[in-house]
Amino acid sequence: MELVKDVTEMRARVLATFAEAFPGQDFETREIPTDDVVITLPAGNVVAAVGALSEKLGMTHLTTITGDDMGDEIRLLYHMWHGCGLTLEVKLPLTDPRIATLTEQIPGATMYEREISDMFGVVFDGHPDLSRLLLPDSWDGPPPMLKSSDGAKEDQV
Amino acid sequence: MTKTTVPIGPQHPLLKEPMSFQLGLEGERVAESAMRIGYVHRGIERLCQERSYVQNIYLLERVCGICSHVHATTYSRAVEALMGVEVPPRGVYLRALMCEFERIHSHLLWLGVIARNIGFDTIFNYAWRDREIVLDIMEDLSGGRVSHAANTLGGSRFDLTDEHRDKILEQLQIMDAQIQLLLGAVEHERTLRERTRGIGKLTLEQIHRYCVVGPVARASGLDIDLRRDRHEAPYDRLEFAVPVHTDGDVWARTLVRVQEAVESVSLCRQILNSLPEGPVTTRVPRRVPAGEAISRSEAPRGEVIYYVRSDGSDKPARVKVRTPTLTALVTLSEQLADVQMADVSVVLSGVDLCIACADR
Amino acid sequence: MPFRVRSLIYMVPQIIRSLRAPSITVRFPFAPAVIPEGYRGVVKVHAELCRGCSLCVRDCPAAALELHRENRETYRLIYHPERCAYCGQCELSCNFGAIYQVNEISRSTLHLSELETVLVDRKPEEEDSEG
Amino acid sequence: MVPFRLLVYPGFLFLFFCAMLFSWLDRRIIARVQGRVGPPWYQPLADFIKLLTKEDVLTTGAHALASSVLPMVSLVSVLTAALYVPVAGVSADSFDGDLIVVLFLLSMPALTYFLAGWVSVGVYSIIGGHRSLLQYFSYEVPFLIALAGPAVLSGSWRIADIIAYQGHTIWGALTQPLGFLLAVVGLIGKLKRDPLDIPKAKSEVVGGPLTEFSGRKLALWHLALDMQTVVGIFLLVNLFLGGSRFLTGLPAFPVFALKALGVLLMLSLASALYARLRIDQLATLGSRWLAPLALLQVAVVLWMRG
Repeated sequence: MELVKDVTEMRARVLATFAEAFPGQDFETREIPTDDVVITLPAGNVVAAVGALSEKLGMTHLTTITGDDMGDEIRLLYHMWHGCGLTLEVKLPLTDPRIATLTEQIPGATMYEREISDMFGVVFDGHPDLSRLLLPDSWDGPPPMLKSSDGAKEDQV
Repeated sequence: MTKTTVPIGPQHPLLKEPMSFQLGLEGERVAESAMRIGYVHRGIERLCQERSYVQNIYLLERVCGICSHVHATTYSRAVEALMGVEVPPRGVYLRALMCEFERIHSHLLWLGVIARNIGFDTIFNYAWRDREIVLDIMEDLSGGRVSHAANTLGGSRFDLTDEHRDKILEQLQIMDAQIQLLLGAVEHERTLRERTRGIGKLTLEQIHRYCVVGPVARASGLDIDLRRDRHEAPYDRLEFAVPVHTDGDVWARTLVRVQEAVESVSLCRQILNSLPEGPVTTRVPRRVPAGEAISRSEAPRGEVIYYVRSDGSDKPARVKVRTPTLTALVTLSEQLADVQMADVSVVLSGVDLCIACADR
Repeated sequence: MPFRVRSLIYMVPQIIRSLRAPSITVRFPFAPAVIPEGYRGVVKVHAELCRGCSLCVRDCPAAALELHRENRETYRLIYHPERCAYCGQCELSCNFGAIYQVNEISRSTLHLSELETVLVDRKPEEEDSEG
Repeated sequence: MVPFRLLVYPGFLFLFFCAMLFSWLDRRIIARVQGRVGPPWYQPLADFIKLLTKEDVLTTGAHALASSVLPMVSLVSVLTAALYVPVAGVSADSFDGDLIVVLFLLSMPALTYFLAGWVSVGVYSIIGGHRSLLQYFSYEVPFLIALAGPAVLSGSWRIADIIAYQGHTIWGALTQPLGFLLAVVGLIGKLKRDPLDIPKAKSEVVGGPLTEFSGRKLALWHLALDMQTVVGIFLLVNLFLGGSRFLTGLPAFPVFALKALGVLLMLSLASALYARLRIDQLATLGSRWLAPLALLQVAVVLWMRG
C-alpha cells in the first residue's frame, strides 16, 4: 500500500483527481491540524468523488463520518486516511437532510451512516437498513445531536 | 431442519458488556445473526459540548475502561493543535509510555477473556496475573489503575525520578519472562490452537471493504499501524516491529496481540532509557481559538480519531469520537455466518469487542 | 494434522512452576490492604491557604465540589466524595496549593448525605485572627 | 451390618463426605496450579446448604414432575452403583457380574442430564441437552471398552474378583496403560469436567441443561455429579490400580485413599492443562482415536490371555 507522505502532496493529488472527475468545478480547500485537508463538495458529488479516489489513488479507508449541526445547516465530514488525512465536507439543509449512501462503494460506512441518521436525522438514500443503532427503539424525540433538541427526557434516560 | 433462535445478550456470560445478538441456529450451525448495540450509549459526544475543555479530558477518559489513556491523549492532542501549543518532549515521551503500558494491559486482558471463553482457565489466570504487574506500575505512576488521569492540556500530569525508573525497568524484566510464557502457550498449546484456528476468517479484501483497523486488520495481512505510519514523536525515534500475519483467523489475531504486547514491553524499556530531560508540561491558554482539528492515534484496538471544532468559547462546539470497535462490529455478521454455536464465543471475543467504546 | 506430544503437554512445566510459586491472591479482609503512596484518593484542603476563588469548583468534571459564598469573607467549600471522580483536576487547578489528594479511600455509609464533607468553613473573625 | 454399610460406610454418609472432600480438593488443586488460593474446606458444604435454602423457580412450560424426579433418579442411580463399588475392599453387596450393573447405573445420569435439558424448555437447556447426548456417544464406547480390559484379563465380571486377580499378579494400569488412560479420558467426559465440559460450557450455552434449575433441585444435581466423581474414581482405582493392595502389610484404607487422590489429581490437572474441545472435535477424537485405541487394548489383553 503506497501512502501519501504529506498534506500538500495529498491536496495536489486529490485536486488533480477531482479536476479529472468533475471537469470545470472549483473546490474550496483548507488545511487543518494535524495533517488533514478538508475539501468542500456539493452534496451530490460525494459518491462520485469517493469512487474516483478509490479508483485513481487507491484510497478506500473511510475512517468515519462526522455529523455537525452548525445552527443553520448540517455538515457531514467524511474522514479518510491514506498516509495523511483527507476530509470531504458536505453541507446539507436542516429541513429534510438527504444524501446518497456510500455503502455500495464502502460497506464499512454502514454503521457510521446509521449513527448519523440516529443522531442527526439525515436520510441516506439507498442505505440497506437505516434502523436505530444507538438510540432505543422506543425513542420518539427529535434526533438528539441537533442543536434544537434538548436531549433525552427523564423517562428515556 | 427447524431453526431455533438463541439470544446472546443483552446479558450473557460470554459478554462482559451489554449488547445483543439473535442467532438463528440450524442444529449447532449459525444460519443467521442479527446484532443490536446501544445499551450503554451515554451520549458522551453531546455531553462534551456542555463541559469545558479541561473537564472533557476526564469525561473522554471514560469512553473506554481499558484504553482510557489513549482517548484522553488523542483529545488533548487535538485541542493542543487548536491552541497552537507544543508539548515538551519529556511530556510526549511520558504520554507514549503510558500508552504502551495500556497496550500491554489491554492485550493481556483480552488474552484472558478469550482463554476464559474457550474454557482455558489456566491461561486466563496467568494472563490476568501478569497484567497486574502493569496495572501496579500504572497506579504507581499516575495514581489510578484504570482511569489514570495522566493527561492535561499541554503535557503529562506525572513525572519520573531516576530510582522510580529503575524500579519500573526491574518490573519490566519480570513482565518480559511472563509474556514469553504466554506467547509460547499461544504458539504451541494444541487445544488453544485447535479452538481458534480457521474461526472467524477475514480476507484482506474484506478488511479493505469494511475499513477494519488494528490487530484484526493486521492479522489479515493489512500492514497498518499509525504509530509507525504517521512518523510522529516519539515513535519515529524508537525501534519496534509491527507484527503482521496473513491467516486472518482468531489464532492469527491472538498471535498478533501477544506479539504486540512483547513489542510494547521493549518500547517501554526504550522510552524509559531515552527519556529526554526538561519540563513535562507547558502552559496553555484558557481560551481556545476558533477552528477545527483532527487527531489520530493507535489505540490497542486500532485507530482512534477525534474531531474537535471550537467556536472560540470555553466549551468545544463539537467533539466526534470514532472508536476502533465500531469498524470490527460490521464484520461480525460475515464472521458469524456458518460457524458453530460453540465458536460464537471465539468469534465475538476474537475481535476484542469494547461495547462501551462503540456506543459512547 | 500431525501428532506432536509436545503440543499436548506444553503447559505441564508451567503449571509445575506455578505450583511452587506463592499464590498471588490477597486475603483481603485478613491482610492489610496496601494503598500505594501516589494513589489519588479523597480530597483535602489546607484551609488556611484557601482563598475561595472557586477555580477548583469550576474545573471539577464531576461537580463534586461546591462553594457557598455569602460575601467576600464568608464561604463554605463542600466536597461530595460520592460524586468525585478522583481525577485530581482540583489539585492541578488550584493556584495556591490549597487543595490536595491523599492516599485514603472514602469511607462507606448507609446514607449518601453522610458523606458530604465541609472542607473549608471560613468566617470573618477567623480571617481577622489570622490577619 | 447391612444398614450400616448402606447408610454410613461405604454407603451414603461416607460418599457424601467424599463428594464434599473431593470437590474441595479439586478446586484447591486447580487454584494452586493457576496461582490462586482456592476456597476454604467448608466451601462445597456451604454451597450445598446455601442452594438448599434458595427459592425453587420453575420456568413456564417446564414439566414440574419430571424436573423434580430427574435429579433424584440421577442421584439414586449413582448411589445404587456405589453399593457394588468396594471401598478399600468393603462393599455393601457383591455378585457375579456386578461390574456390568455398575456401568449401566453410571450411564443413567447422562440420560437424566439430557432429559433435564429437554423438560426445562429453555433454548440453552435444549442445546446443552443435545450436546450431552452427542458427548455421551463419544466417550461412552471407549470408556466401556477400556473397562472391559481388566474384566477380560481376570476372566470375571465381578469387581471383587478383578481386585483379587490384580492382587496376585500386578496392577491393571501396568498391564494395560493405554486402557487406563482411556478410562480416565472417558471418566472426564462422563463427569463433564474441563476440558470436556461441552454440555455446560458457560460462554456458549450459559449453564447447559441445568440453566433453568435452582434451589434444592440444583443442589441435588450438583450432589449427584460430585458423587459420580467419587464413584467413578473408586471404580478406576479398583479396576486398574489394584484396589487397596500395594505392598503386603500396609493397611487397606490409607492405600486406597492415596490411590483415589492420585486419580483425582490426574483429573484436576487435565482440566487445568487444556482448553475446552468443540463437540465435533470430541466426536472426531472419540471415533478416530479413543475407540480404536481401546479396541487395540482389548486385543492385546486377549492375546495376553493366550
